Amino acid sequence: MSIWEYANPKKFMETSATALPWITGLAGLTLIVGLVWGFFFTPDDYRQGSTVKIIYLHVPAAMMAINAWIMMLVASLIWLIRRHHVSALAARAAAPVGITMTLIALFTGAIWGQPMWGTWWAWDPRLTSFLILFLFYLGYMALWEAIEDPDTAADLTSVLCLVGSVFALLSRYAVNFWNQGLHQGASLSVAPGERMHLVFRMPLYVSMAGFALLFVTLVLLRTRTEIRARRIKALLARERMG
Amino acid sequence: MIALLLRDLRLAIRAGGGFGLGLAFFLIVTVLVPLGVGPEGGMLSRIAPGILWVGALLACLLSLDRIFALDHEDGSLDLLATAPLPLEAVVTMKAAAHWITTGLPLVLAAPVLGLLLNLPWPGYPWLLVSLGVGTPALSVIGTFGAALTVGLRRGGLLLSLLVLPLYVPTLIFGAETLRRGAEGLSVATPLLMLGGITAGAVALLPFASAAAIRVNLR
Amino acid sequence: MIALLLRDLRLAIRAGGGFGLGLAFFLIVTVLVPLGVGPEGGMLSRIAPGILWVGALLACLLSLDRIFALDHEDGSLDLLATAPLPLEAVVTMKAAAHWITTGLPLVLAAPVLGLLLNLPWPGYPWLLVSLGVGTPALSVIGTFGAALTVGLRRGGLLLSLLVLPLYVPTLIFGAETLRRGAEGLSVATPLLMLGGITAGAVALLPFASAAAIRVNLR
Amino acid sequence: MMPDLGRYALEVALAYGVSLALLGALIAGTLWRGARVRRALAEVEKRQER
Amino acid sequence: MEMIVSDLACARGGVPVLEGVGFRLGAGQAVILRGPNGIGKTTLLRTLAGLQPALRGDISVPAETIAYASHADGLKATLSARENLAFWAAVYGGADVDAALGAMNLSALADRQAQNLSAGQKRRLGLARLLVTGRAIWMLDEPTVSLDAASVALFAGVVRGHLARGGAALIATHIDLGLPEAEVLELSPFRARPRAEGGIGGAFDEAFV
Amino acid sequence: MEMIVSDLACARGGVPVLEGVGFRLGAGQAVILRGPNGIGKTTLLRTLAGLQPALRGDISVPAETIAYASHADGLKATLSARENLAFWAAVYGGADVDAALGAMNLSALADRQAQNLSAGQKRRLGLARLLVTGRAIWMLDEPTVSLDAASVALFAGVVRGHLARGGAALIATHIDLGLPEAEVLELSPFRARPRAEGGIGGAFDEAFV
Ligand code: HEM
Ligand SMILES: Nc1ncnc2c1ncn2[C@@H]1O[C@H](COP(=O)(O)OP(=O)(O)OP(=O)(O)O)[C@@H](O)[C@H]1O
Ligand SMILES: Nc1ncnc2c1ncn2[C@@H]1O[C@H](COP(=O)(O)OP(=O)(O)OP(=O)(O)O)[C@@H](O)[C@H]1O
Ligand SMILES: [Mg+2]
Ligand SMILES: [Mg+2]
Repeated sequence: MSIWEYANPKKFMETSATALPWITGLAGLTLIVGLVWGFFFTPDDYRQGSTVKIIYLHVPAAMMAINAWIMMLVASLIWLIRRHHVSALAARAAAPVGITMTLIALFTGAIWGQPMWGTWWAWDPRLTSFLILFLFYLGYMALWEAIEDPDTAADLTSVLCLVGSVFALLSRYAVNFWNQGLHQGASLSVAPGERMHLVFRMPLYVSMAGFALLFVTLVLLRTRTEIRARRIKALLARERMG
Repeated sequence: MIALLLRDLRLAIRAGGGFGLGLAFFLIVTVLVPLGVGPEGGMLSRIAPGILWVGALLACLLSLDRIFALDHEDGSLDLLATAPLPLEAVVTMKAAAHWITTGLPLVLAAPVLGLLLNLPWPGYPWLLVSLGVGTPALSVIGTFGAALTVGLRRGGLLLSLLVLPLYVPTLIFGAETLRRGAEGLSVATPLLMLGGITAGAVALLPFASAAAIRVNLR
Repeated sequence: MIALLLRDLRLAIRAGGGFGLGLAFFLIVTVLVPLGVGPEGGMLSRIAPGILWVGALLACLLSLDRIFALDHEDGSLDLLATAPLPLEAVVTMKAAAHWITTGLPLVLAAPVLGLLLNLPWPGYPWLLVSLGVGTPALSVIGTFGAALTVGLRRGGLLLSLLVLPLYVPTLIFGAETLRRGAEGLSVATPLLMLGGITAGAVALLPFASAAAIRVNLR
Repeated sequence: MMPDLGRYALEVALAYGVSLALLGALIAGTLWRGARVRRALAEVEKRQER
Repeated sequence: MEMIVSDLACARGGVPVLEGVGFRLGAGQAVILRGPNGIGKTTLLRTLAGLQPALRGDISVPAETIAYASHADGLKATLSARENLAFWAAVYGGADVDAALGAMNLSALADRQAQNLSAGQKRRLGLARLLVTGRAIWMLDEPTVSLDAASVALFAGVVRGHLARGGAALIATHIDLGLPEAEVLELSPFRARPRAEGGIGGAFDEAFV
Repeated sequence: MEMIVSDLACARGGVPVLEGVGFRLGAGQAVILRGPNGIGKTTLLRTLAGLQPALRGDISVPAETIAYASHADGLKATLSARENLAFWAAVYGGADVDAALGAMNLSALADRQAQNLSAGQKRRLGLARLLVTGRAIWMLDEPTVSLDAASVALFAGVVRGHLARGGAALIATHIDLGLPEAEVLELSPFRARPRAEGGIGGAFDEAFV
């Protein structure tokens, strides 16, 4: 049995129905453990004070915002190459989740920036490229909404996702070139050269797992909804044909 | 292919073809900004490179929906798709016509608007160079956006939303080239990047645009 | 009359109605300007009032062609003109619907964009006030422009050119109010002028718009 | 048992508040649309069986 | 309520197309306009409906008594059939929407979005609008375009009902509507002559002679 | 050059509308497509012309041998009749524009802008385009809309000339074209059945059963 079997909507509906309760439970559990641990049971950082607690929202959300786009890219490619409808619908389902994650990263970052950098917003490369990612999500979702025919919409949004990914990478490089920036480096470290202490890191890992599982749960739920909506459309069209 | 380019140019020049409207929009944006920002020359000349590029970009943007919409409405696009021209050639010619009717006039008019914004003297050659190198990318990327939205009724605003994020790298490198040029710094890196983006976009995007049109005609 | 307003609002909110696109455009323009101008906070905060107003104005502008064009294309405008509503009421309701779907969201979203441009703190209340007082004028003036160009194929860019000069006084006084507010100066004079423009436009322009539509339907 | 957030209490609370609100809205939206579409599908399927 | 039109001349794009048009349309009466493409049927109906001024001539009833239905239906694609009709009912002062839907055999489709109606169903919805206007004189421009035979008969029945209630109808059409009792007005004799032959000029020509 | 279509199925908006369509169209032969509104004539022609993929089935000739004329004429309002035609001639490799204008009785109008042509003249110009394509198989979607009787006859003559030169034509129409020698293909029997009754499903439905 090949993995493509799951691209069959019927098979997908069955499998996801059995898997969903487990994934949902696990997601809820890890998310609550991670956030409660992070919020209630971590000490203050000696420089950042209690604001380190924001990291348990900010970093997982930022990660998932990027991962969601990558997932959409992969799903779009699968649709374009193998034309599995579930994969197109999964890409569509992931976009609202991804844009919410982007928003969370932006908001928590902005709130964090006020005490740390003394400003809500700076045109730092990381921040700027996230804002641009937000615009990409907006455009992608708007294109899905604007097109009547589902297959046409799937094709065009997939092409947009492909081209958009290339330009998102280019933008990332461009803004880097344009401004050196204030934002933390890409390692899990708070100060340069110094790895974040385990007390902070453990809950962060749990919380990251929680966000990832939540993403999977929501995408599964939304994909199921999209498949049903699609089926309604097909049935109604047939009804109209008489 | 040349016939298509000539036809589009001729249509743009005939009454109602919209030739010059992009230029007028560019003019108006660059006039509005000093009105909104206030007249202090020192500040104007510092923001001039950015405003000129943003203005050129918006002017380009607003003329994008003409690229395919008119041909789609009157049925020419169907006929072009069944004609013995590869669709990739059609979209390339469309982008070229858009550049000649919109991008090129913008480049030529920009120095005058630079005066209005107190662009420093060393900036003028770089204004021409950066716009000259960058606007073809704007046309090609815009053609892709127009291909995605062809057939949507009044898709103009959606088109802007789709295309603007794609314009970001061009804008950054273009404005950076111009700013460095105006300040007398070396422009090599951003100009190379700008050229690279244009070359890449011109070489690859027509395939994506043609695919989008094929899907939309289906 | 209320039925017309409600219908227009409902249409705007339904899929494809374009609600939120103006907002997205506003967001994009305010993001582009720093990308073009460069990231220095101090300069950004000085040009922020002007850019915010220019952005709001452009966002308004780009949604104008929807006001009558869709109704004209599907024939509703003919039917509305023969319905027992004075055409003046129709255009007023159209302008009101445009303001509610475009102007109001712009006003509400502006503070967030103010953050992006480092607008100084004292500016925020005046951002809301100046846009709140000024955007109705933008909608009413824009409705007049849309009435003039209804029926022209792809009149969008022409519409922009007609309307932009009419927007200049609103822009100047609006941006001036905001700039003075942000610098902690007295805003009385420009705010009064802005209010006067809005009041005058709302009171008088609907007659001109109705006349323009009557001529265009002929 | 609220931890002492020190002088950054507002920021931290705001960050958690906004994020949880956004997540809540996303989850609620997902469930709501899911329920609505499920109901609509059941209706259409029932109608077509007849 | 009798409509009397006398010596009417009307223009399109500044060029006179019809002149000397005269007819009377009494309560309970229907008149069918005929004439080749481009003779000016649409122009005449728009003039009578008050959408454009006449060059010359008299119309005895004000435009407020006329309900006009043009080539286009004025439907909003994203509103349902009932919402579309309810809007017009509200504009014209609240007639019974469900009765109108029923009369045009649209009850089953009331909650479907207009964009999902077939061309003929859209047309029927456009005609249902006439019933909620409550106006006495209907001016219809090719009302049966894209209707199949059964719908044309349904439409003829609705027009008869309107006439029986004391209304009147002026219908431009190329095909047979199944309304044999209606009078036919052939427009060809009223084609505007060039000014040189004694026809009226456009507003601008006049100044030149 | 014989066109053989077998077991063709095509869809519109994701919904199969026709299935099992088969016919052959030899050189010098014309086939007329008939069927009620909405049966899928336009869809079939677009599929054959290569504008959309078929769900199933074979078409023996490549799309490059087919000249397609849709409901719309693809004329540019601000170009003259000759300029419009010259453009298409250039795209298709330079056939004789004046001959095509003459054949459709447009020589007198060659220098008039397309926007100043009447609807019937526009249509004739659209049909003249077929003559400059030099392609063997014509696919025409309601070619005689808004043509008067004389023009219909002229058009029939042009089609006969094309057939005599070894061409072929597939014409969807509701009216009589004056081509009695053409075979008629009635599309009603090919209406796609719902999947439950053995019809083919859309690409997506299939996965659901
Ligand atoms: C609106 C503002 C902000 C945005 C959009 C933003 C965005 C991001 C992004 C995209 C990441 C990368 C996650 C990854 O690579 O996996 C990240 C990581 C991080 N951010 Fe922010 N950020 C913002 C503000 C801040 C502020 C103000 C701080 C604290 C002073 C901060 C601290 C961090 C830390 C510590 C990380 C983890 C870095 C790492 O990967 O090791 N961020 N942020
Ligand atoms: N903008 C215009 N400028 C000049 N002449 C025009 C314009 N629009 C229409 N005409 C001409 O006015 C005449 C009357 O047009 P009208 O639409 O009233 O005809 P009609 O009788 O309704 O035709 P149909 O049967 O095709 O509906 C036509 O000869 C047409 O060519
Ligand atoms: N976007 C769409 N989604 C679903 N169905 C559609 C769509 N567009 C058209 N259809 C349906 O597809 C069918 C075939 O349409 P098509 O245009 O091929 O018919 P036709 O035979 O050419 O009709 P006509 O005689 O009116 O030209 C129709 O029943 C129509 O309702
Ligand atoms: Mg007419
Ligand atoms: Mg058809």
